[in-house]
Amino acid sequence: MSEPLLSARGLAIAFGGVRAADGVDLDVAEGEILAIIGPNGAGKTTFINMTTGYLRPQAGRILFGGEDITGLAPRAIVRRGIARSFQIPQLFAEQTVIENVALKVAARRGFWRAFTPLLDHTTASEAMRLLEQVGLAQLATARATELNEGARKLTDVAMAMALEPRLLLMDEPTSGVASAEKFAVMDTLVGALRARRTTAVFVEHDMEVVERYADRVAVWSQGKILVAGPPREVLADPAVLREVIGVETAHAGA
Amino acid sequence: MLTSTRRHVLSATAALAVPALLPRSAIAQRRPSELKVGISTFLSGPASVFGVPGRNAADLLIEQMNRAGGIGGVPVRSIVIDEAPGVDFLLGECRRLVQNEGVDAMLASISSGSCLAVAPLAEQLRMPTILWDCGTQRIFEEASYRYAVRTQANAVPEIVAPLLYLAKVRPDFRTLAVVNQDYAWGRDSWAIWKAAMDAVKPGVRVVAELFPRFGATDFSTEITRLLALRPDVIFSTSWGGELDTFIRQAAERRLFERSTFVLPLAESSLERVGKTLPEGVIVGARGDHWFLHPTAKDTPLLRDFVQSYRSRFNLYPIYPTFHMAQALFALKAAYEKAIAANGGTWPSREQLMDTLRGLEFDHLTGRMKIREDGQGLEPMLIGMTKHVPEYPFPVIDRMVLFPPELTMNPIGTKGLDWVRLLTPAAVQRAPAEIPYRA
Amino acid sequence: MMPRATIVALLGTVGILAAAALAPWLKFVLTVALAKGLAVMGILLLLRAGQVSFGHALYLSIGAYTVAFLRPAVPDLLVLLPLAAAVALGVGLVIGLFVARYRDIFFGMLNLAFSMVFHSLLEKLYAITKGTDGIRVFRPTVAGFALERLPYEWAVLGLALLLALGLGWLAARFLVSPLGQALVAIKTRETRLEFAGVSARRVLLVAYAASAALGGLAGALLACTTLHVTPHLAYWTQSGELVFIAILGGGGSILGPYLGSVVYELVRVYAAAALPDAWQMVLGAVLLGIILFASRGLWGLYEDLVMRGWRRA
Amino acid sequence: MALLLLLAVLDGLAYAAQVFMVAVGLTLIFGVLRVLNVAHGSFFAIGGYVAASLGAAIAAAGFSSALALPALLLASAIVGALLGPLIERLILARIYDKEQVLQLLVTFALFMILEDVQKLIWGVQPIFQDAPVRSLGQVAVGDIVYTVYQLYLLPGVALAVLVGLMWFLRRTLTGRVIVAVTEDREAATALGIDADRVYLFTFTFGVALAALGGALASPTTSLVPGIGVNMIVLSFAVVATAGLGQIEGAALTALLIGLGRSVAVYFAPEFEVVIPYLIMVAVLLVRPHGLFGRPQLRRV
Repeated sequence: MSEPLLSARGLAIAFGGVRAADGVDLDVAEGEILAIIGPNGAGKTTFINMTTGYLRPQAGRILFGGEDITGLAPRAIVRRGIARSFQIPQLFAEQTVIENVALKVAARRGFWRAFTPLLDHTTASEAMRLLEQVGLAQLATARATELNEGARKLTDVAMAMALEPRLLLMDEPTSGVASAEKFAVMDTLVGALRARRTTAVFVEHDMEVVERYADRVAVWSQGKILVAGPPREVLADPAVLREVIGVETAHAGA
Repeated sequence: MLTSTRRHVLSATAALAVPALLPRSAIAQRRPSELKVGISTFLSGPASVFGVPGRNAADLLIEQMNRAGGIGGVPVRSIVIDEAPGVDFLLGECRRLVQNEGVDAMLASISSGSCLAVAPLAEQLRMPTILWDCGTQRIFEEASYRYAVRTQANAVPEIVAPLLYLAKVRPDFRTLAVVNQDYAWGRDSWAIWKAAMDAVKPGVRVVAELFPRFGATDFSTEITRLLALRPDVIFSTSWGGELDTFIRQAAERRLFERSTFVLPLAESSLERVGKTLPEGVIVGARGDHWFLHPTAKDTPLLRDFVQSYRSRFNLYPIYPTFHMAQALFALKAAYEKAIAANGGTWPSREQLMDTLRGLEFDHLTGRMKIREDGQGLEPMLIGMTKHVPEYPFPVIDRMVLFPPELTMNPIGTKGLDWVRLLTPAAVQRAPAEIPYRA
Repeated sequence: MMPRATIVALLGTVGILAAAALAPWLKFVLTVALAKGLAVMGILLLLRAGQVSFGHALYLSIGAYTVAFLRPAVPDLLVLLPLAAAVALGVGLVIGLFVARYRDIFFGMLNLAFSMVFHSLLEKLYAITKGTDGIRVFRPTVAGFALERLPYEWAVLGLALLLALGLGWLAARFLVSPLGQALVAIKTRETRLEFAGVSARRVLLVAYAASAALGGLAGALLACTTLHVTPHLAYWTQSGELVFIAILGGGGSILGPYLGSVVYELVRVYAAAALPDAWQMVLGAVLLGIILFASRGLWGLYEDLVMRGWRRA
Repeated sequence: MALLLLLAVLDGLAYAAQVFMVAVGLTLIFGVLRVLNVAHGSFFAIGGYVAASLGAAIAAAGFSSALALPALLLASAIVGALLGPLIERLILARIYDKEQVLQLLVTFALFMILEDVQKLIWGVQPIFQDAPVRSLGQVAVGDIVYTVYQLYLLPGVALAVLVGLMWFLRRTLTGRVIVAVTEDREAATALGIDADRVYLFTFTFGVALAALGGALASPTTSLVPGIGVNMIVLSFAVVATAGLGQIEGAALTALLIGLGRSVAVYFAPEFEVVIPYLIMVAVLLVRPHGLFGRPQLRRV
């Protein structure tokens, strides 16, 4: 087996008394799409936050492409090729959709231009291409605040993809999206990822989505990885059913 | 599209029309129907303590003047502007007065910074300008102006006179502390005092140089220092609210019992601080004026002025009101002298300025002269506080009127250099003391 | 959008020139207004990032005192102005390295602190600066020509206009560039910028240095207009005035600062003429009215009134 | 030398008390409303003027000068009760949803208006009403005379205000609601706290505290036009140094400024003016969110 793209070893972090991560080991192979599932508050988002440099793990190491990126600043990690999207997308509210994406394109291609428009020909056409890939081309000139939740999620992902990351971390890409839309959103999204051969990790609560789109699933429970493997196997595991999905379904029903 | 463009043009014209109505040039050799005088003074901020009494005096005197036929038969009208917002605003306002209101003369400014900025502008605009209250000696020492004169003395005599007085009444003092406001006047006046003191009374030790921030409201730390240091003399050229505060706080903590105070501007605070200011404090008035001036207090001119000023503003006049009077009296005297010399025709600006230079004129407390360089020469009234039953505040006793020859540097010299040439003998040349008379 | 702004800018230019020709005293007031407009444009850059500097009078006074100190050695206006801007830029870079780490009240107050320290230096170093009396600036030459008062005044006004137009055009381009757009991003969600691999601190530093240079240039123009500089230029009320004008004009367009600045100076002049004892109250009431009833400033008001009419036409 | 240091400390404490009284109201208002209130200086000045007028009225009516002290409190209550609700309801409440800079500028506009209002009501002549100081007499430390008012009363009142405020904020329901809003406005509103009432109350209280600062200063200093201007910058510096809305931070900052200033006056008078700013820069260099400020959680 070739060396994993991302490799976490012994990650630990606690908030107050809560151990969000307590010795987590997790590998992500180049090109795969990995889903992380687990009960609410288990520490899944914390994993993304640690990997992107927003939180510093109290113990353990994170290797990316063989390089130790533990505790680097978010900016430095982004430059190494890790991008993320957010559970609640907070777009740059005063700007249009295409400007939001173009900012990220510019961040990659050469940001320190002071007197040429952000939306110059190359930046604008690349941003537009990204929007086409996520199916938002017709909303390009809408203000970020005017979008519905699905479009906001997709914009957020398009922004992350604009950085042309080797690894994309997505925090609940379908939460808040109307259930009628969720497969359409995921189809576009995963299609775009596959087209770009981008490695991706996404945190998800919706088992249908996980089953349909993930290559592999890791179950996060009580600060540890309970089990990891192909969706069919993992989702059939009785321990997982009890620990995670049982809680999940009960929760969702409430 | 067409309509909207027209609307643009219209609104632009409307914006232009307002100022366009205003300008008119006034270089009148003909006798004007009205003599417009622009006055810049502090109407806001802490220095309005002086600025507003100055403006009030102008209002009162101009009314009186107009009742008596104005200047050369022409009624006078004043336009007052506030110098508080700073030099850029003041210069804009001066231009407005000159180029738009068409004033015939300017009476400029209390702040020395304002005067230093206005005098060159007066030159450029050929605007007859009387510097009516600012004190810096730099103006006529560093440049010569055709269109600006000053109708009062300057910082040099204002500081030298109290020094000579102190050396005369307390020849034995050995230590001194200074508490001045931290701005140009505070620094300037201390530089003059120090240089003059080293010449007149060498060997005095300066035990503290305190320059509390301009606008300070609390001097308790400074007062503690002074109480501990026990200097023979405490010198302060502070003024306005800060001087009042300093006097009150010093009195409450019995600082006056330990040191002799020299307060060259305290005449303007006497009524406000009342008898909190003890007897025996050396005070000055920035010139030859006080509402109980020893030689002029029974003249009808001063008596009537004090009476009408009091009845209108409910306060005794203080030095800025006298300075304003000097400026207005000088203006009137110069116009009338120039008209007479002109055979009755109205003088040009240049004739007016030529007449002002070398002019001798009467004012509320006597007669004074404007020197050839534009600098006014007036005696300095210095004295000592005394409590009397007639007034609820201290009066000035043991007054000495220092003549300009003794305290003012001659034309062509710099004040700060000149005071270094003073000798101890200067103290002996001081005129005799005049006691307070009820 | 852009061509309309250009039309308005050109109309404004013509208006200013016509007003200065018809009413000579306005020439001075308008030159001062344009100079301040330059500094306000710097404030606007920072406002885009949601940051308010309460100390930009520092750069105004640095520019002005640079002119005052260098005038004896460097006689020409066209050399003095870039020199002043360069000095302010240098100081802005150094202070910017420090203050760009801070946000909101801390950003504002640190700027205030630096300007107040400089203000007291100007007053304290009496031997060098002449304290509050200030320094007289002799009329500089313009491109080698020693001009008389009138042509000189026209030259400075013309230069101020050219600078306002040229730098306004540059600033407008800056605002739509990636850096300019990133400023807006700092205001809405700074950490997101970090997750794009862009240093928010460095973006802010660029804007800060630019605003410092604009402030210095404005101060130099003021010094060359008033021909007398005093420490009052560094006092915090001057900084407040710049922010005041920025809000009055409105942040929606690069023309806002100039519109605000011209209106501010004119309101002040007319208020002072009508009510010499209460002009502050008039200015305060105007600002209060603008914020309460037209919070996008005069430019916003203009857009609402005129542009809407335009669209209808 | 020991005596000198003691004197420096006494002076510093007395000055710190004044600084604290000037800044505490602003700190409170800023903590809750997040409005940097430029008009604070006006409230300070008006408090002083009203106190002086009351004092003069008491003296004119021939009442005992012992009444002069409670008159100071009454003055601040009057100013707070009159101006606080008026300004909060009529002006500030309309702009809470706008950008912070607009809120700040509104108070700047208010400051300009009030500055001229003071001039119209009280004129430009310095006003001095020192009956409260005189009624308390003097006390000597070594051979240095202090006024009881300055040495005991001012620091005493400042301490009382500090302790009282801490008790109020920690132990009373209203106080804890205020703290909750200071710490997390959104969360507090989500919990169903009526933010409007909290704002109204806090602003009024803050205005009264500013007025109290002015009233307490009025017996020791001349009230002149522009007296509020100087207070504004000083209290801004205190708020930033202290950390957002931190009353204890304001007290500690005031203490630092007071002691720093008196040490400067004793040993390096040239630096006196810049002491508050040097302290602020130094503190923010080490603690970027102020002495007692906590970094607000960066939101992603």
